Amino acid sequence: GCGRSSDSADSSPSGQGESGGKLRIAVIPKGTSHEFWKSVHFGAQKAAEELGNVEIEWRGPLVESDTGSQIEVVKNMITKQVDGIVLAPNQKGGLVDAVQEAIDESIPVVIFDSGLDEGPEIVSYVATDNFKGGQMAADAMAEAIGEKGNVILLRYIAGSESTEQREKGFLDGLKNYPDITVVESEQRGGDNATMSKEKVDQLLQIHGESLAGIFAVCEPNANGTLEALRNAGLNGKVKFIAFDPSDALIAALDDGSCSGIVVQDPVEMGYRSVMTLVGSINGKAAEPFISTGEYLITKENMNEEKEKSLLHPEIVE
Amino acid sequence: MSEVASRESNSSQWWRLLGKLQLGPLIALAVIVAFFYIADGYWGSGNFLSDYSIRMNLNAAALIAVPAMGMTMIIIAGGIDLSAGTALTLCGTILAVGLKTGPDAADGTMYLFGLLALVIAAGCACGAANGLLITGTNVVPFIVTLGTMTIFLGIGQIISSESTVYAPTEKLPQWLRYLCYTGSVGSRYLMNGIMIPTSVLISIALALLVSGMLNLTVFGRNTLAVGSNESTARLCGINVPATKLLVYSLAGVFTAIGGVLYFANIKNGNPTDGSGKELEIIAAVVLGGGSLSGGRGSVLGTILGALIITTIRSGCTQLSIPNTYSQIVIGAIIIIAVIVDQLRHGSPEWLFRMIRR
Amino acid sequence: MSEVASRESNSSQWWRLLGKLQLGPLIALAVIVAFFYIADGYWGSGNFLSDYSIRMNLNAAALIAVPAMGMTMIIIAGGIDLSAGTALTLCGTILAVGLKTGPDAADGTMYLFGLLALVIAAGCACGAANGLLITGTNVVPFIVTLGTMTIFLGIGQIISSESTVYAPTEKLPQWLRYLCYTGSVGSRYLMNGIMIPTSVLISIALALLVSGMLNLTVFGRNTLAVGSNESTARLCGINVPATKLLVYSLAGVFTAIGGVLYFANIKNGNPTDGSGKELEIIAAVVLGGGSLSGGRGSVLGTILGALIITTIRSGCTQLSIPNTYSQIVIGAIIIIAVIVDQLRHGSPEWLFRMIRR
Amino acid sequence: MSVTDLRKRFGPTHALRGVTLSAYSGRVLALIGENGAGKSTLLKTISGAHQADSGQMQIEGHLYAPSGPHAARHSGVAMIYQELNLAPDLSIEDNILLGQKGTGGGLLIRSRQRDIVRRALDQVGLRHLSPSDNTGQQSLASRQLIEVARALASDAKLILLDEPTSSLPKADVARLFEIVRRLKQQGLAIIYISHFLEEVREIADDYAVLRDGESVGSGRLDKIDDSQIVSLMVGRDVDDLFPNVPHTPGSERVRLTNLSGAPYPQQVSVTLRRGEIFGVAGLVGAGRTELLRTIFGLDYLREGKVHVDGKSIPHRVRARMRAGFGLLSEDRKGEGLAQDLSITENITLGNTRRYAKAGIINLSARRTDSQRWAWKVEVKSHSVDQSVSELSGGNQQKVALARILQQDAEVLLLDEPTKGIDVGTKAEIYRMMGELAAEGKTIVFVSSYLPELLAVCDRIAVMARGSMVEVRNADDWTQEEVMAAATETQT
Ligand SMILES: Nc1ncnc2c1ncn2[C@@H]1O[C@H](COP(=O)(O)OP(=O)(O)OP(=O)(O)O)[C@@H](O)[C@H]1O
Ligand SMILES: Nc1ncnc2c1ncn2[C@@H]1O[C@H](COP(=O)(O)OP(=O)(O)OP(=O)(O)O)[C@@H](O)[C@H]1O
Ligand SMILES: O[C@H]1[C@H](O)[C@H](O)OC[C@H]1O
Ligand SMILES: [Mg+2]
Ligand SMILES: [Mg+2]
Repeated sequence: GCGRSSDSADSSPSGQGESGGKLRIAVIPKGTSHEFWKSVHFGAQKAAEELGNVEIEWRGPLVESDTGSQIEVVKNMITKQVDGIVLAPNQKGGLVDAVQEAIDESIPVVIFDSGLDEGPEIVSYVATDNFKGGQMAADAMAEAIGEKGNVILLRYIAGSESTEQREKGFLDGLKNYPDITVVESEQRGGDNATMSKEKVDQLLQIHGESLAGIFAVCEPNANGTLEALRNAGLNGKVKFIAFDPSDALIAALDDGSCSGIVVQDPVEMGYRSVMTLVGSINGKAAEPFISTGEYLITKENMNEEKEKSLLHPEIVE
Repeated sequence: MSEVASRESNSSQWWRLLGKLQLGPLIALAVIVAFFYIADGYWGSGNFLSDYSIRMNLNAAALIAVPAMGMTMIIIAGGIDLSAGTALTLCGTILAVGLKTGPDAADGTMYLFGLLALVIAAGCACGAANGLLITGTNVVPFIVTLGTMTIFLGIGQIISSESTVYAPTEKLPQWLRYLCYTGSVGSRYLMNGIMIPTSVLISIALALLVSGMLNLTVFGRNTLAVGSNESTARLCGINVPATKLLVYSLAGVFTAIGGVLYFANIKNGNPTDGSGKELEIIAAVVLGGGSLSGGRGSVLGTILGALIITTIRSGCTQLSIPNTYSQIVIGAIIIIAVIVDQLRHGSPEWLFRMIRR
Repeated sequence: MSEVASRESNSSQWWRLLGKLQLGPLIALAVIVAFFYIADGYWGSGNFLSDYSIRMNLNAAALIAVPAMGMTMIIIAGGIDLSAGTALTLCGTILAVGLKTGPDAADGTMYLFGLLALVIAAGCACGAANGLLITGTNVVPFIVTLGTMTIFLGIGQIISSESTVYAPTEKLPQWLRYLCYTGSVGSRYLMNGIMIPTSVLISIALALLVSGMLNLTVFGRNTLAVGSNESTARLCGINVPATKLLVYSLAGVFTAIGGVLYFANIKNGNPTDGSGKELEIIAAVVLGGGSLSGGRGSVLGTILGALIITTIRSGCTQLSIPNTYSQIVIGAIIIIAVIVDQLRHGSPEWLFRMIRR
Repeated sequence: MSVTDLRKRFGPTHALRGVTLSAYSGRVLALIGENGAGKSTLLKTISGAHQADSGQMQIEGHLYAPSGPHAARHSGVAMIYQELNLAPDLSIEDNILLGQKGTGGGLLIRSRQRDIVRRALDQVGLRHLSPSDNTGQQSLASRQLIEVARALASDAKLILLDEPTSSLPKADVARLFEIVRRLKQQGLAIIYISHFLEEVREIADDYAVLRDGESVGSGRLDKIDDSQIVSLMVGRDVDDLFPNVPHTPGSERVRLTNLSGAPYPQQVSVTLRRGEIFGVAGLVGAGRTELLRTIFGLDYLREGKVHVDGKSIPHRVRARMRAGFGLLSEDRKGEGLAQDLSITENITLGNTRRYAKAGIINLSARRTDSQRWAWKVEVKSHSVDQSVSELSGGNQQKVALARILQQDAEVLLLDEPTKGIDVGTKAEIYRMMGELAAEGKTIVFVSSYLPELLAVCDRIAVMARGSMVEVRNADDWTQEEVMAAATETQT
């Protein structure tokens, strides 16, 4: 279809994309209120520009726990008869039917960032290995605290697949270090920094003196944890491992308040997803799983080329 | 009195008729649909009123409308229920857990019926708990249900072990699996070939039921009286606590049915999904002309209110209005729609005074 | 009729005094603290009432109490403000963006003052927008602020470009940096060595201000009258719209100050953080004896309400009660605290009748 | 103060269609008219609560067009409304000073204002109340007096009183008149609405009569007699103000034994017969309202029993209703009526079941029936679908009365049923009560207006401090004796 583009705004709307027109690809993130997704957006945009005849339709629910809205977005994209969908499902089971519905309407789907349950014949799955990321965090923690001591795992909200993988991976990774005790792994930081800070404030209250390390599994939790550590004057003393970067965390890495950040490559994720999808539309076969990698960044390597770009991934606008 | 009656001007009759037909919300909805249709024609994909789009929209509206019918009753009775959202997902979660741990669908028809009964009973119990606390302690509904809101959330999390409960496809009977189906395979609909989502059919049936109950039964009139002036109701011999208790319990049943739809829509139960839903449900009622001070509200209006919400949402998506701006658009339209609705009550007065001048 | 007065038993005088001192919420708080203290001594780390813990708790309460003071005024005036949460994070986000893009703290005192003025003005504008819509259109506050809630969220997201805005430390002046500091370095507090978090000092100052305003000024009395009986207020010549507008605008100022605290607490601004905060703020007011039907509420009570909420939360964590159960505990305690508070108004009647027998 | 050709419409209802009248300093103008004639609307327009559609008002020769109550107060106009207007959560003091400027630039310095408040309370005879007490807990009569105190404290030049005596006992009425006379001497102009002609004669100098929103006559009161006023109001002659339908009390129906509440009533024992109108007199706060509410099962019962035809009836509203009781509340705004619901709804609320088969209501049968009752009590409205809040005070009262009739109550407990009802309609209500009694129904008639009790009742009981001090046949009482009995135990 010709759909929406700057030079054909007045052309009458028509159906499915044919040769000559631009391909419209919907990219649907888990949520739109974190930096991570803006890098994904950038990657997708970059792919579109390279390909030339592709237009990205960026849309997602506001918060990452809102499965109902995400389903509505998918269905709206089916209505718009886009030429393909790139989706990071909020729940691995919840989006199965919506994806199936898209495929039934002959719209191909690529899944990224978080897994989808078996069933629908998706083109490919493009993601970080989050379990492995969790294990890397465990190793980094062990190194930071000298392989012994008490640590806390601060969980994200319930029900998010990717972060659950990290939590599992972290606990699994610590099994290799018999002298490390997990003194608390049942508390959740919620999806905002204020709540995380309050939680960690209280946890430090209980375990403060005897604590060696703490791991926060994603950006908002890490931001709150960092503030709580600073507030208690324990930054640097209690070793802190984070997942996903933010300006605050990068500064913390620099001043020693944070010992390591496990990062993903969101730009690559967006880029590869769109590339794979368009390739498959044009008849190219795709790998069932494409890993975009996971990296540990510490004070030592933070200024190296690759690491620097991962810490400051490009974002749209 | 006949002289007096004849003095009744036509304009007032006209306004009253508007009131009965819920023309306020209806006009608001029509304007919104027209707006998006035209805008979509120019800037969008032109599919805003396609069959598929309409089905999708109706289904989304049904997900709000069903629990909102219970809320309509509560609001008419002068109450409010902030726990509706988490009670809804609690019910959905119970269903999910039940299905997951149960036998395959083919072997378990009895089990399934038992499970559904349990879900409905759970919703009813949530409502009854609210009702009992409100009538028994005299604490305002806002606070009671603010409290039960987090309690239901907590119970849901315990049941789900704090995560998303997914029931595999083979455990779901066909009808449940396709309860919210809006795709284009005709045979998946309840009435083979007639492509109206089952969720929508259910809403229509329930709406007729509730509407009849509110307008034509003694219980319905008592509900209205309780919401309009509780002391008057007491004076007229209406058993106020019993009426309220019944209203909340019945509303709980609708919440439970809403929970079943919620589950069928996403095939998951996650208790946290419900936080925030209550405001959406209440908004549907109020957009449909319900008054939070009680004594006013209608099921038809509520359905229109739900449609207004989902239409704006899907319209914004289909027009590719960025997320941020659609938040603003949604907020603004909610306020405007209620303003439109108020116009027929002659409010705000200063405006009418100005016009009359 | 003087006999009638003398018939008034002493017990009623006694209750009235309790009412003035907000003893309802005070007792509730005392019971909760005592409970957790004892429980913590047995099963916890025994730090529940340590200096550090108290500071931390007071700071958390201040974060709720400051915006809740504005909400107290609104609720006393018979209104409600669902947009308080997102307006608060909007203000916090504006501050974060302003600091991030501004000069270093050392060079920019003027800039900083301008920025703070802008943040306060923004909060005030949010409140005024609510006030204008409510008085100008006659739409109920619940709906107006439900609408502006998402509008403010949208504006915040535009300003923050839909993500978390972090302001680097060197851009923050000392006082802002340590506004919510609760650690043990004495020199970081406002009054060197006196280790009361600045946020708490600010709350106390504001509380005195609002309390005075409500009790000792004509405006305060008018606010109470508007909430207690709007038509009476109008007929007595009180400018009801102006009063409401002022109430909402002032409340907006408190929301803005709350936003500054929110930012200072986590050094980040994210507009979505605010969704849900409004219920917490409202709960503080109601726990403190505010009545959602207007005419009743007190700043002291609200502060106690905020303390109740944060005490329960931190108590549950320190006792290592899992998240799910603490949700249930919090919900239950909210309801129970309000029931306790109602007892002194002689409600529920059936209970008192039973006792009297 | 003068008003010329004032017009006001509410949708289809023309409340005022050309009213012209004048009020003078140092004189009291009585505003008289049937229910719904537009009296309250007129005063509300003058007080700024309503805006006129057309017409002119002048004060002291200057054009006067208040934009709201605020502006009216500024021009020295104060009004006491027909329905109570107090903020229940505020103290008495704050209510009295509501709308006034503070002392000291927006600040309230209470000690400086205490004097004004004390003086105002003294004047209305509420010396014993503490200004810091809560207003919501005061009795209806006290609240009415607090409103008067508010008007007194406002330093107005023109005071508008809309039926201020309808819930005041005799002693307080006398005190109120005392105040009015004093204000008159101070040169204030007063407009006074009342349905009691003898009150009007006692206090007013001039009169103005409204009918259907038009001025139909005005002048000096000493130049016109009562029957002329009545015929001006009603548009025809009314020969008998207290019509008496012959009825004879028969067998015993209701027996109250030791009925006691908390704190009122106290140990009330009495029997009521079929076909009897049983009057209850007493001062304000004597516990008459509480007696009726206890009989009806609404108020707390400490001890005692209610028997109907020898059967003890449980203390629950529904049980009492089933046994034939019906209560008309004295507080029609707060309790008696659901203001936002329609006339139909309000009339049928107590007995919707009547129109229902298997729980389903026949709506048209209900509407027709309610129409019949509305006609019967002569509710003035343009349709029974109109909401009650749009009716004039008197017409609202009629709707409340219609409900008791619709319920087919056998024992009618009427608390101040003629409150706010005009002379013509009052006569209708007395006639109706007589007819009901003749049908064998029992009526308990609580009223603070002794002439109607003495004229209409078979027996009259006097209550004081919650007890029934004496019951006699109506013929054996005189006004003075009733007053004496009511105050006896008080001293
Ligand atoms: N707010 C309103 N909306 C619609 N109609 C109204 C309203 N207020 C008054 N009316 C109508 O205006 C007419 C005059 O009413 P008003 O209250 O002035 O009568 P009134 O003379 O004071 O009667 P009463 O003696 O019963 O108090 C009535 O027919 C009434 O129904
Ligand atoms: N809501 C209330 N709160 C406190 N006291 C009340 C309340 N209502 C009535 N009372 C008191 O109860 C007593 C009995 O009042 P009640 O209204 O029964 O008297 P009444 O004889 O009917 O007087 P009225 O002529 O005012 O109707 C009075 O002393 C009154 O002050
Ligand atoms: O899936 C996760 C995502 O990869 C990023 O870390 O943000 C939080 C989660 O939603
Ligand atoms: Mg009147
Ligand atoms: Mg009485």
